[in-house]
Amino acid sequence: MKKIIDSPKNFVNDMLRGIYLAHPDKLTYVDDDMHAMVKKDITPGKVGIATGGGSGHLPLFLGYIGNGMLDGCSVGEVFQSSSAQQMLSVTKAVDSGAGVLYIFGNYGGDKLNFELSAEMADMENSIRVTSVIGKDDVATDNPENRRGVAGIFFVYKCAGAAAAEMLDLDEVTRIAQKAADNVRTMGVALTPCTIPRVGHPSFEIGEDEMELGMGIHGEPGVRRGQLTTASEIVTEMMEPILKDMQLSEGTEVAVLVNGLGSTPLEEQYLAYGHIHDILSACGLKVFHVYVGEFATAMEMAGFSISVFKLDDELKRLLAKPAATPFFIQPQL
Amino acid sequence: MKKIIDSPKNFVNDMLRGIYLAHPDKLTYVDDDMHAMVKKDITPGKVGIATGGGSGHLPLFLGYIGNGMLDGCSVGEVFQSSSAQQMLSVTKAVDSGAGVLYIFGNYGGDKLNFELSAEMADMENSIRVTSVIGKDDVATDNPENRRGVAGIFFVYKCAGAAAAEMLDLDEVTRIAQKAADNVRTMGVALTPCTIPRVGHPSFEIGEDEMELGMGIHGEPGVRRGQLTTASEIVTEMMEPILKDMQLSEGTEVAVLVNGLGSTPLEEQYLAYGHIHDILSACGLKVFHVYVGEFATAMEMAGFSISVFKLDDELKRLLAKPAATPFFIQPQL
Amino acid sequence: MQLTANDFVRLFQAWTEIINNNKDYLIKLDAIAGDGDLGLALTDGFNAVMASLEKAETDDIGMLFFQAGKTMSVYAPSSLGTLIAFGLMDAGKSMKGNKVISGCDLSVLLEEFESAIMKRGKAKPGEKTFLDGFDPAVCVLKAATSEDEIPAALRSAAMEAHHGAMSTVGMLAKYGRIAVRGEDSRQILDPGAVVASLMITALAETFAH
Amino acid sequence: MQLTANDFVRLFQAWTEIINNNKDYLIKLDAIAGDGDLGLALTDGFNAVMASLEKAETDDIGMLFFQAGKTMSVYAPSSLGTLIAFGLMDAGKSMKGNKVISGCDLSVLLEEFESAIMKRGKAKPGEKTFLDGFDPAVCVLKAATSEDEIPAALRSAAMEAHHGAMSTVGMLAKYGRIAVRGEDSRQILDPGAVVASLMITALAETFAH
Ligand SMILES: Nc1ncnc2c1ncn2[C@@H]1O[C@H](COP(=O)(O)OP(=O)(O)O)[C@@H](O)[C@H]1O
Ligand SMILES: Nc1ncnc2c1ncn2[C@@H]1O[C@H](COP(=O)(O)OP(=O)(O)O)[C@@H](O)[C@H]1O
Ligand SMILES: [Mg+2]
Ligand SMILES: [Mg+2]
Ligand SMILES: [Mg+2]
Ligand SMILES: [Mg+2]
Repeated sequence: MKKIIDSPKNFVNDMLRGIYLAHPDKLTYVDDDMHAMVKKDITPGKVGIATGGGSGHLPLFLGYIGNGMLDGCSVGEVFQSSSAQQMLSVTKAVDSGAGVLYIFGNYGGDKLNFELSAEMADMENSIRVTSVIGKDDVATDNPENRRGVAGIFFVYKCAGAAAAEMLDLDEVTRIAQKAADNVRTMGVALTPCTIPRVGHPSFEIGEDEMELGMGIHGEPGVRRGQLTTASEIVTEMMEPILKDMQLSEGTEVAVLVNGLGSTPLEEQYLAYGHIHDILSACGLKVFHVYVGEFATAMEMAGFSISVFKLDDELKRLLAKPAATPFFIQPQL
Repeated sequence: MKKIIDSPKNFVNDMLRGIYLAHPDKLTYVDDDMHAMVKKDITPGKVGIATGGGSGHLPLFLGYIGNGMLDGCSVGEVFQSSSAQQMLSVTKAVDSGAGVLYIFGNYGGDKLNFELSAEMADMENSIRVTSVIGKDDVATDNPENRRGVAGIFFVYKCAGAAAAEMLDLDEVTRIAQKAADNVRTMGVALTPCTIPRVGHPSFEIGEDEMELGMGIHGEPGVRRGQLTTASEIVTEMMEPILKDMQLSEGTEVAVLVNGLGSTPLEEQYLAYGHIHDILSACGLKVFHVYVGEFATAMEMAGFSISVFKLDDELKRLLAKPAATPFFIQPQL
Repeated sequence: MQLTANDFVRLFQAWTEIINNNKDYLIKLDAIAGDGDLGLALTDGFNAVMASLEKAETDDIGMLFFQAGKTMSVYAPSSLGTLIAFGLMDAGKSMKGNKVISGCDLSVLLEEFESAIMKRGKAKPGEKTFLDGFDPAVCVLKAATSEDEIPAALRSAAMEAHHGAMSTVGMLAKYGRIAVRGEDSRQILDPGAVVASLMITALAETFAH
Repeated sequence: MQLTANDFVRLFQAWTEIINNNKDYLIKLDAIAGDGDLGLALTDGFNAVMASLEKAETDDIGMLFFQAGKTMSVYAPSSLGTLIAFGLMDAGKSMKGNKVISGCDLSVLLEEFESAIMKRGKAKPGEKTFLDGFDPAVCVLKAATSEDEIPAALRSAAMEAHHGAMSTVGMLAKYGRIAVRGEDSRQILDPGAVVASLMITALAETFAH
């Protein structure tokens, strides 16, 4: 394991410490727990948006706390949910009377803990909480079982823009759900990653192999195969996305090419060339492209493609400016 | 070699194709050569700023073309300078009468070709050209021999902001030179990287080893040693930087923690915690911190630390907004 | 059989030990089935529970379980950690105020534990989860109606739990990370069911003599 | 010895071949000394030069070299590629208008080549660069004052170039990537000096009979 760390056990705390020191004017924490991260200035009367999840995916999840995006995030250990207590701390801190929307990925630990947190918030603090769950990974057939992966970025972005417009909780929730319903992702991994406390990679993969449909925690994928050309890989990844989305000609989409950790930006852009060709051939119009690391699995090599179907409302919200310590977008 | 590519030979062209397709409203090229990249809208009367260098360092170099930063970039093959012809193409395209400033790293190929390009621009096109060379890597003792690495980001940022204020070529050059004189960088590598056309890593390094002072092209460093803790590594990296800068107590600095490619953001932030402690202990004030990938070596693991000494002028210019397809900063 | 809070502290000790001893095994199983963190989450959880029980001085069995559940929920917020936390808390609620319970009450405790997990996790036995290691043991214990049957029932519960866990090979997963793999999930042993089997084994070793 | 443009096309062919044959070797040397791309840059450069010469039909030796230099500057814009481009262009300028040159003129050509590299690169022999393989050969050829000495001089130039390249081990680098390593640079063989030695070897093989 080759990592710039001090001790596997304190990895997440040490990382959080660095984040708070680097962005003292933007991020803070509540209840004396660095894992309960909130935006420094909460807009009064705005619907609060909270997320949460395991560490090891930066800039996911906490990186999207900021103007026009999220208000808080409960941070778990590497690849592990945070606790319901931590979620509740964040919930109370980001609520300013208009209620709180939870946006999180479709994982057992997160679901159970957010559910419990929502119950406690309701019972103990009379905070109204709604939830939208990201299930964008088309590597799984059954839509209910799909993992939440990089596509959650689009849900954050649109919900965050809606909340910034001071829409109410039902409206922000409706928009977040619509965004979640309109994004699909497919990923490929070339190398594994190592949980610091485990100390060795979670799986082995040959020097000439790739794994299609791999999760962002090193969960096994749907097909182990020869590492082929970028063009073939992209074609194989786009097929289930487009099949699942059934986009009619002329539809506008946004695209997210997401590096998993050690795949260079050069390769991500190279892949985008092929994605663009496929979308164009289907008569789809690309409104905007995001390329870079948005949801990683530490040092895993590989990337994912997310396609986000736009309508006028989602497009308008996606185009709004946003600024977090990890992600900045001007008005598009 | 595990890369998402189609053919090693066309790697750079295929990557450039993806970049132009992803950012059609921001970037274009001239003289029918994708390697001669220029900003889509050149501000009339503004000093043009051009850079150039080998591929494999994204977002360096071309990623800093945009508002408040650079106007053009000539793009070489992986780790190789572009040609003087390509530089000349860019120079002509970005000049709008106020002259052109070249900012590039201290490498033989780049120096020779930029020098020739400047001569041609002067002789054939009567374009006034000045040059500022980044030499920030304190891994080398002799300041004249120092490599240009991630610290060039600060030179781009300040020079770009100065040009955006419509200062003249001499002023923009003075500011760029001052920025270059006030930045120092030190890097460490944990793994090598592979030039696609070579197909195997440029060096070998043990599972428990690191290389201090490694260049961003896999050039050997100054010390090969045991991979120790983040705290010890950061201490060893900060020492030559601070020794070389001789900063008096109370001085304001900006810091850049730069990932070389496959070192996760988590580890970079963890390292920043230690950097912050060291700077604080020296009585230095951190004005702003940049953490992320700014100058990479494809999939190399490791990171660099740059410290940028501020005065009122540099601070004001650094704080100005900038927006490129790869880097966005609001007013600080 | 008369069980006091002290006996249940011994049980938590046994659970903590068996989970710690199988940490790497659980990591390995979860690396195949899911994300490879099960051994981390549960050792964190049980170690924290043990540390808190050593400090706490309650003789109320219900409070003991409830507190253990709360600690578990904080220190092991993974899927299974959280479900076990729910199980412990509900088991605790059902025993609230009791300072001594009989061997036969054990099955009530385990039933409450199981039904909390079913309520929260929504899975049923046969769906390749923790329940497939746990439910067979509960059934055996429920069938033991007199105190002197309990030691033997505990031993056979441990056997059944083990069989139950093994029988997850072949089952189709509907819950948890492994469910994303559809039909391919059948060939994989469910790590959580193994945890259940380990917990029942430790239960039997603690009380079956 | 009467050398026409055609003979120099043969020389470029020999240069291209010897560089291609040593591509991996040069990559390896440059990976130790610098960034490992020397074999790529120079094969790209010489292959492009050969391709352009096959099309171009000039009998002007000066133009031939000048064009080769321009092509080299476009296709091999690395440090050494660019320096060789300058060398070829200046050598070309010095021979402009000549359709035939003598064996003795070779030393003039090489001197112009070398002085362009010195002018642009600012290094002198002894500073661990290309020049340390090239300069010894130029000295030998300059010393040959009659045509019949030329073949032997070419052969001994190749020997001297080889010795010169080898003698870069021990020298302190002041230019190029290797210079960043200060005193540590001494133990390393300079890749560019090896290129010079290869070029002189191919020159001798082409003209020394
Ligand atoms: N809904 C559920 N009901 C019962 N057990 C479950 C459920 N979901 C998951 N599990 C159990 O949890 C185990 C995985 O636990 P854990 O590693 O904590 O999950 P994760 O890492 O996905 O949060 C599975 O092997 C399974 O036995
Ligand atoms: N100023 C110089 N003068 C002469 N030769 C030089 C000079 N600088 C570098 N070289 C030669 O160039 C070689 C490296 O060439 P190359 O790989 O093209 O450089 P880079 O990759 O740094 O652009 C060195 O081994 C050295 O012989
Ligand atoms: Mg987990
Ligand atoms: Mg080079
Ligand atoms: Mg798990
Ligand atoms: Mg080189």
